[in-house]
Amino acid sequence: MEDKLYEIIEEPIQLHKLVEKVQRREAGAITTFIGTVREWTKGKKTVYLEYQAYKPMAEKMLAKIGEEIQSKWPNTQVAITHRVGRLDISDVAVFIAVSSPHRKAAYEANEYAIERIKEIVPIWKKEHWEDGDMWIGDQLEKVAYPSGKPNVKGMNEHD
Amino acid sequence: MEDKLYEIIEEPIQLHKLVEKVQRREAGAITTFIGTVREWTKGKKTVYLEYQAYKPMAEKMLAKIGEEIQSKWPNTQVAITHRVGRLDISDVAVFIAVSSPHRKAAYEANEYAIERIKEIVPIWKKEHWEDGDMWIGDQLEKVAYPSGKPNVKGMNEHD
Amino acid sequence: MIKILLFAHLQEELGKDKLEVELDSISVGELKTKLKDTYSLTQLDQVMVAINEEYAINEDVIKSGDVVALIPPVSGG
Amino acid sequence: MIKILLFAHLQEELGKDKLEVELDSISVGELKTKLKDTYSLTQLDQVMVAINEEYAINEDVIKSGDVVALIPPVSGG
Repeated sequence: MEDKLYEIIEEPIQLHKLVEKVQRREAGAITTFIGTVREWTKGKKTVYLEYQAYKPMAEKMLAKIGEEIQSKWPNTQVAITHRVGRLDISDVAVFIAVSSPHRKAAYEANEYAIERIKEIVPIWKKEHWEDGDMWIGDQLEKVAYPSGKPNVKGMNEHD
Repeated sequence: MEDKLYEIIEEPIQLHKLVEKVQRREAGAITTFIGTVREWTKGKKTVYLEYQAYKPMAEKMLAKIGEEIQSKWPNTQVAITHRVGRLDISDVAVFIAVSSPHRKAAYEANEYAIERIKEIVPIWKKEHWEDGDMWIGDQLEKVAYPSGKPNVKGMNEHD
Repeated sequence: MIKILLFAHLQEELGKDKLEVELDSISVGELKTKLKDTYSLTQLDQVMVAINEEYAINEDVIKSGDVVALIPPVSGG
Repeated sequence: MIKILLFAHLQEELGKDKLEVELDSISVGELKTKLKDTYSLTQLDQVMVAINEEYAINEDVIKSGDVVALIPPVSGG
């Protein structure tokens, strides 16, 4: 395997290269999710974002998400790249590609991937506003993990 | 508007160009669907496909799907390109891109688009197998439209 | 004169991609019957009709100058 | 010796990206208490701990040579 399917990188993400990683003769459907830096969140204007990752563990967790997907949706292929460092408005932060013989699995598996990334992959986002900055964590949006650790066994519910 | 958001073309589809058509500062999520030519369908090996379109009406119907999406999922942007002519295995036949401030709408709207394309857009596929060929129509897979015409008012159920 | 566009298997069955019929006006349903009788087209029951690029129902009326398309069940995507 | 990696706001609070503590073995729960007392880190209750790049629970034991990471609630994607 020449390409890494699960990567944390600092350079801009090449969309068509990621699609090529999952393209296969048996695939009839490829879904992609492109997470871009949005200018406005909850009424506050973002100037830029900064992403930090615990890189080796983050790549390992992305690969784990890929394995979860392949066991839930057989015959899928997954590739995920997350960018770190400084990102400006409209820059691509995360790119997920899933190929499958049929489209339903490709949509479901793709959405599962982004939900799981937000749960278990050690990557952090710092919002930079015009009047300050802050590291964002789920503690600001959701309750703490009820079990005392992220659900690393595989998610059962989507929000 | 310099680019056409809804297009029937004969040349290979440029993925990143389509993504650029929907990229916006208020978008946090872009989903894409890439429909590729699959080698095996129901146990038969496809050698290549041929797509034919009633081009002006097909582009009009793609635009209609975009309007339906924008009314169902506000603040989305949609671009769809369908390729016609001879397509080989793994070639991209259809590419759908949807951007939205939040990801849930981007996934749902994207899936809606492909379902609707298969219902109302005048495009036909001819399968070429090693031992013959056939124009494919929904009559081979589904019942005829119960109302005597495709549901052009907007789909209510996904399959 | 009404121009009738043909696609997919209809185009191959008739060996051409359009027909022209000399008529002032005809309903969609009547046109389908006429085409079945004249050209012995098969599977016309599942074929939709578009008038000037919009889907039409059997009761809609086609007038001279309109462009009609016979739309077999679609299979794009 | 146990190496402890820090990220995000923890890294900024302490002004460094790692700590080294001279210990042979300690449970995850004990380590968190020790870090709270020694460095007065805030919000440590919501911080996960990974040992050698795998998530751990409070009862897991860290041994000398292990690489520990303090993982605040993640916000990637």
